[in-house]
Amino acid sequence: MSRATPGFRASALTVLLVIALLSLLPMVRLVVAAVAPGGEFDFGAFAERLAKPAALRAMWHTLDTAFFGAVLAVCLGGPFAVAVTMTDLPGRKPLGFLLLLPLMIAPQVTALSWLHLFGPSSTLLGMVGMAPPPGTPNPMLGRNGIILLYAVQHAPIVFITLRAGLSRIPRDLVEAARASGAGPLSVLWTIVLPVVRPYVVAAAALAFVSGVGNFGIPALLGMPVNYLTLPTLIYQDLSSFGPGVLPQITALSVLVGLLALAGVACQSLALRGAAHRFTSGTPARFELGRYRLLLAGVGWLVIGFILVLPASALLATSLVPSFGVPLGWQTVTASNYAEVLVRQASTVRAFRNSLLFAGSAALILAIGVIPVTAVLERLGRRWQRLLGGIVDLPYAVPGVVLAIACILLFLRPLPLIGSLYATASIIVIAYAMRFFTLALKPVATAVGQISRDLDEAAAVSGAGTLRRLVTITAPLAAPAAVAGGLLVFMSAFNELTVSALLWSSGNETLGVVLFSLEEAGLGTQAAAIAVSTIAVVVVLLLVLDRFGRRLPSGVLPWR
Amino acid sequence: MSEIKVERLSKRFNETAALDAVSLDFAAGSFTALLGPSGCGKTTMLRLIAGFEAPSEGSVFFGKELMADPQRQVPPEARGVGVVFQSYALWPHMDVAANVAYPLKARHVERGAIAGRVGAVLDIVGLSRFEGRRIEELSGGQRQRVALARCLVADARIILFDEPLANLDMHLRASMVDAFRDIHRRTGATIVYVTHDQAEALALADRVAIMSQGKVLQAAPPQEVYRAPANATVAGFVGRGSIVAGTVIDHAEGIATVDVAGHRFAARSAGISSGPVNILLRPEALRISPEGMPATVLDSIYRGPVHEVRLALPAKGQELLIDNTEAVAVGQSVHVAVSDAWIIPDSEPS
Amino acid sequence: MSEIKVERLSKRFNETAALDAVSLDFAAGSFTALLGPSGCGKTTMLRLIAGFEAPSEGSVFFGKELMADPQRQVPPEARGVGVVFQSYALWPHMDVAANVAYPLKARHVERGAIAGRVGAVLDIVGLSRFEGRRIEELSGGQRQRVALARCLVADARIILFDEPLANLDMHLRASMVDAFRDIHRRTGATIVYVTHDQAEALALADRVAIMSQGKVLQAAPPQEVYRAPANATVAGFVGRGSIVAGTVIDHAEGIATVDVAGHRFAARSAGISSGPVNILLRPEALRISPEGMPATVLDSIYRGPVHEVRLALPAKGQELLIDNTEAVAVGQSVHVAVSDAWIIPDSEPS
Amino acid sequence: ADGKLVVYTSQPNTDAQHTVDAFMAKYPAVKVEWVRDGTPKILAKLRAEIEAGQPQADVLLIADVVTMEGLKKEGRLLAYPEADVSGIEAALYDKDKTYFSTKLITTGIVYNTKAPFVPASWEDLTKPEAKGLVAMPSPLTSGAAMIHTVTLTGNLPEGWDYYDALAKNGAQASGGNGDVLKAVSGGDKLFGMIVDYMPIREKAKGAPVEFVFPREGVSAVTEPVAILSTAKNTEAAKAFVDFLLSKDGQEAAAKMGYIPARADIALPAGYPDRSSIKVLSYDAAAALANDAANKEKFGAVMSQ
Ligand SMILES: Nc1ncnc2c1ncn2[C@@H]1O[C@H](COP(=O)(O)OP(=O)(O)OP(=O)(O)O)[C@@H](O)[C@H]1O
Ligand SMILES: Nc1ncnc2c1ncn2[C@@H]1O[C@H](COP(=O)(O)OP(=O)(O)OP(=O)(O)O)[C@@H](O)[C@H]1O
Ligand SMILES: [Fe+3]
Ligand SMILES: [Mg+2]
Ligand SMILES: [Mg+2]
Repeated sequence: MSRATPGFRASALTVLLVIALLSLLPMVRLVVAAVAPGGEFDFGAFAERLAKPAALRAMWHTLDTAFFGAVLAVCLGGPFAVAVTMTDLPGRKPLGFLLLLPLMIAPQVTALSWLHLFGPSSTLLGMVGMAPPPGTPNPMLGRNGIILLYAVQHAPIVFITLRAGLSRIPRDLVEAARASGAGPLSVLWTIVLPVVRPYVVAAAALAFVSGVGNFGIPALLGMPVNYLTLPTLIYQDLSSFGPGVLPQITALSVLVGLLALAGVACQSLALRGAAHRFTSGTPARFELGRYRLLLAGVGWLVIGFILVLPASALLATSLVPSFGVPLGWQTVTASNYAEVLVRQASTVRAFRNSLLFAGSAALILAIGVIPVTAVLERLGRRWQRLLGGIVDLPYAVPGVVLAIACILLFLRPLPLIGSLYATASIIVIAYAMRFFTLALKPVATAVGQISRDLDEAAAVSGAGTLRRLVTITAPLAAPAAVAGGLLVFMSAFNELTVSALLWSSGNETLGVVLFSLEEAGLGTQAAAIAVSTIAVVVVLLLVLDRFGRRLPSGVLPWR
Repeated sequence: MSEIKVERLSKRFNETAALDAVSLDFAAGSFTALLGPSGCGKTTMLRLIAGFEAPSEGSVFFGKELMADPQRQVPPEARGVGVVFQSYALWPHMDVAANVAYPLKARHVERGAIAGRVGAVLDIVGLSRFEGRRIEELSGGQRQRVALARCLVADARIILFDEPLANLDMHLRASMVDAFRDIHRRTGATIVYVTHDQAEALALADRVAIMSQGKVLQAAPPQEVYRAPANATVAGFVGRGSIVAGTVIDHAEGIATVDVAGHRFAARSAGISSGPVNILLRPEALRISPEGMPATVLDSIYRGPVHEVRLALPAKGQELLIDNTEAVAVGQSVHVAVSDAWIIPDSEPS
Repeated sequence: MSEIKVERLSKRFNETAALDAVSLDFAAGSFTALLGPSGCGKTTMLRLIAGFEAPSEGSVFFGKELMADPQRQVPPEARGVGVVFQSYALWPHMDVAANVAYPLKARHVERGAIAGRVGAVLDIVGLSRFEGRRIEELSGGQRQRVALARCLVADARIILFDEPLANLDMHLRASMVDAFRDIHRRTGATIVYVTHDQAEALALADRVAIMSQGKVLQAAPPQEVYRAPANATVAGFVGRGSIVAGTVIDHAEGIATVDVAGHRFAARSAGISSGPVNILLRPEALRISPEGMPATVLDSIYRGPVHEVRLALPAKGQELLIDNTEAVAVGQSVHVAVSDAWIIPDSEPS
Repeated sequence: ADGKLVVYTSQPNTDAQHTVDAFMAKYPAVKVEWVRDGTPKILAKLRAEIEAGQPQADVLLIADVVTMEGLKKEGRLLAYPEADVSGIEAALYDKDKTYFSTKLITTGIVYNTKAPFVPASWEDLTKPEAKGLVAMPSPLTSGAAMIHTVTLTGNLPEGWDYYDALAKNGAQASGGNGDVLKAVSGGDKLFGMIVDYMPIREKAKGAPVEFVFPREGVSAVTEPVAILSTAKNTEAAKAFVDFLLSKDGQEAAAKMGYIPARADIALPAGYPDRSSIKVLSYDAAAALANDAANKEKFGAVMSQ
């Protein structure tokens, strides 16, 4: 079918509309609130708000931490991606699986457990007698800790993205280099990495954008020492409850959006002319030989450091009656679990709600994204890049701000559907807006790789556009859609910042409950919830893993 | 009546003219091979007929019905053509039977009838026992036959093939050629068959259209294209052979006497030619013999049944190709007798 | 001295034995073609020689040096072989010159020397002016020549080709065959060339090894493989021809007299044969003539220079293939004279 | 009273639920929908609703008076002159009867039982023995902390110099009260400024902490309740206010571990006698007017 048929034009318009509704609309509403609070344009005030030294400093901090965090995330996730995809490392599948877990733990929980880990109260350091004396400043506080945790938190994103690229490198490219006399390391450096450059850049950009929008980590590691990033500055401005607060924080959000867009722009710049399409054959594989065990040891050590230690710190906390009580046979108790899982109706409800909201958002996106990408695929490169950037925006701005945009948009009753405010739908919609990009990216890549003649063969078989979408494109893109949905689910399940403003009684989410316990000084109960969510997610993934055996390879990022 | 008719059809991609004002009729029930080097526009022609692309200029008719002009195109799903792709384009998420049944389902054939029809078609292509197989479990030739079955199942009046055998090995290819010929006989469909393999084109088609740079150079039955190519490009593309410069000594309608390197022989000609001409000499019409054109052996390559011998004529740059049952020593001087020759029309002598 | 020597080499993938106790020597400076149907283990053999796979059993020697046995393998980068892949395996992020220079850089050749060497090699493959081109901007044939240049630049003593021409069209293929022959002459390297195209194998190699199901069936010079195949599989795979059942009437060392359908003729034989045998008849040794075997025309296909005619002998299921300059009417009765025949050793009569 | 009542509150989840349950037990016809979050976020939500033109809440029950004062200035609060304020000190409700305190949450000193000494006065936190060992909530995060700062700087003789001394002594101002509790009970810090009920409750569970009412006195936030001028169900809203100020409502607060606003209700376990708690006063209107300046000052002093 030609590009310009009326049918295609209609579907292209529909897709542009969907993207505009999900991604552009909230951003535009924010910009309006920022430049024209109360309906009157005031650019002077807008500029003034941005020119404040605090804002500029926060912007610098955001750039700094997000950039180095992304670099470090690539350094951390990259080697794992190579090891799991391209080598015969023993135990590479469980390693890949475990590396994904940090993504599933809410950032504030991660930050908290790391603070415990290195603080004077560290149970683990205490056991080996290395806990610093009370009063020692926690080494995790400040810039370096934030960067480190960005790396840990976003390494899974890098891992997933990069793996997709690495698994597509045909083995001939590697073997040709080895026959040319290059050893494995040299091949990695001169052939493999340059060839997957688009994926490296995409991974770094995603990690960067995630860092720009992160709230939980700088909130716990930066705010105590007055190291503010834009999201934490925005949060802090919220506490100045005066009438000027909305324009102020929306103005700052516009700044965040600009940073994210800059990241996307850098990405397309770095990718110019770098899109190699190769017919993927058998994937390349390196033999590690006598380094196998050594490297496996290093891998487990890293996993132990970034996952097991913090998680066990969390577990230890969840097992004592009150924070600060040492863990021992006398003190160990399941009362926190009993309290949050049995006694408090709201936490049980929150588990159900989060499963429901994250699940619906994941399902809606996983299904909806297929027709969207099918149309996007036919628009030019330039459109694809532009829309790709726009879709990133709601993911990059702090969740609180997106939530405010949703309130501004959906409070007034809309024609046909009425007001969505204070319903479960507004949370699901906000999730869909925020995590749209996570679902879109993998599916767009996959649909781009579906050979066009499969669709044409269906067309000459007499199938119309809709039938082709349902019977050909959708099943072929399904694996990627499952992967995208999984990412969405995992990200939304523990989500806090968006739902914080959007929940209503009966519709509380896990993140909200966890944070409110944390705020009320009930850290041990919060830890119990955190541990339970990790357990739920792990169980869920293991179930998927079971099914994954029957799915085509590459659907589950660790397989 | 002509089943397909393209009129002054052009297709431009950015600056390149993939198809350049081509007019061609395809008679009902005919089997036309589009033959030409890579990039000459064969696939483009097919895609315009199928409706995957819109013409830049010109029009496509099926019978009397306008299918496409630059303004309006009937979408592919409404044209009722069958297409077999080079890549097979089988749907990996369906098994063999589901792939073949798809066109029937898309056209809302009633459920009960489908299974029978699918079985019958799979029978024709010799895959009766493969209904439940996954596509990955098939060999290349089996895949191509599934693609063929899928195209046949809907009884299309027009079937388009785009290099259907390019990915198969020689032996599979031979058996598929037989299958295609058989299908044409059975269905009587109008077939357009794209290939760059001349042997395939000559063996299958009742008409061969030689394309080059977006134009059709000659459209004629296989024997005519082989024996009387319209110009040097066609001669070079179809079959082996050498083109040498000669002079017409005596000319008549249809047959002329020519002189090459001092040796005279008869040559077929399209009309009356005179003066210097280009002469096509096919290897099978040449023979090393006691008399004939003097030549020197350049090399001799074993090609299975025969040795292909390259010879240099006295005039600089003029070479001959002949097949000889025995190897010949390089550098040896020989004479070559000519039993058939063709004066290439329409070209400056080289 | 033999440059490469594989001894009882086996390679198993899970249950399939891709290579099954193959022993073969490759003399220094020889050009061996590995020929066989898809999946017979050609690529596996090559990959074991290059060092991309470890043997399950057996060993690979270069000269006297052990390269691989199941326990220890010299890594590919230390073997000093050149490999040309079917997919070209050019690195898309480097331009032509960088691709070709890579093996020199990897071997730490000093900077100054590299440019000159790259230029020289690109000259050999006829790509002198393409140094700065991106790989995507090259045609298939040009890509393959870059791959060839990359393999030549390091002056490897051993060059391995894995179906280097499979993705090219017929005309490009012919010109690359010339390029390969030329390279072999210039470098004197030991070449192992995998293909499933017998024409290529016969035209290029000084020895052809026919493989099937992980075993080597025959390894001999091209003419011998064509004229005296070791068994029916080889006969079927190399060249056209028909195998018919006959009876030896009179036997002698080397030549026997056989009877087929009441007609008697001489047939070459590997030793002394008697009783019922299978006889290979090549089309070029058959001719329709006033006397000979009686046969009926089954069909007749135009193949460019000649018509390929399929004939049925009186005995059920026995067919002949001959080339005839003119078309023959289907159903007509003819007689076929035999000028050459080969008694296939080592096989039960069918 | 009947119908739907929307309450925005910053009380912790469980407390909010208890309060609402107690109210609904008494007024079964009213269906209360409540939303809970930290004061900044609940206000941001309200702000966004106002910007969109449709504030949803009928009743606001939040931590501090200063915020209420601000909303009152903007005319967002409804006066309820008929409210029953018997038994409540006049200082604890707005003279225009727009907002009413419901309980006292005081900020005092918490210390870890491993601490080298037992603090008894605010001055003790500036001692060299406490160097680097003090945590406090940041007014940039917590409304209660802002009031605490305003109260201390207004009542201590040193004024802002007290905070200067704290800063010099390495005190860390971060997060909210929950964070301080964690820092002190975990032993990262050994002393802290914190709201009363947290350490008292956690101590009962075995945490190694103690709460002290310093001798100079404590600051207090009073968890005021107010009806929004845009309330849709003023009837129910008034009933809710009345309930919170009633004896039943006040006893419920005490049961949750808070100091009730009415003097005639006994303090919960773990607290000293009401008479021994000295609550320092502050000027809410001035605090509101100087809010930005105070925050800036605090930032400047504490980050040195
Ligand atoms: N979608 C396209 N965009 C731009 N140029 C195209 C496109 N499709 C074809 N072309 C160009 O049009 C010309 C004709 O292409 P076409 O595919 O018809 O050739 P072909 O004869 O089928 O060649 P081949 O034998 O290699 O398949 C080529 O120069 C090609 O590069
Ligand atoms: N990595 C592998 N894993 C499993 N089986 C393999 C692998 N590589 C090859 N095989 C199997 O080994 C057998 C021989 O394969 P090989 O690639 O050597 O065949 P080939 O002769 O090169 O065939 P082709 O002409 O199709 O390239 C085949 O049955 C193939 O399926
Ligand atoms: Fe179209
Ligand atoms: Mg084509
Ligand atoms: Mg192979």
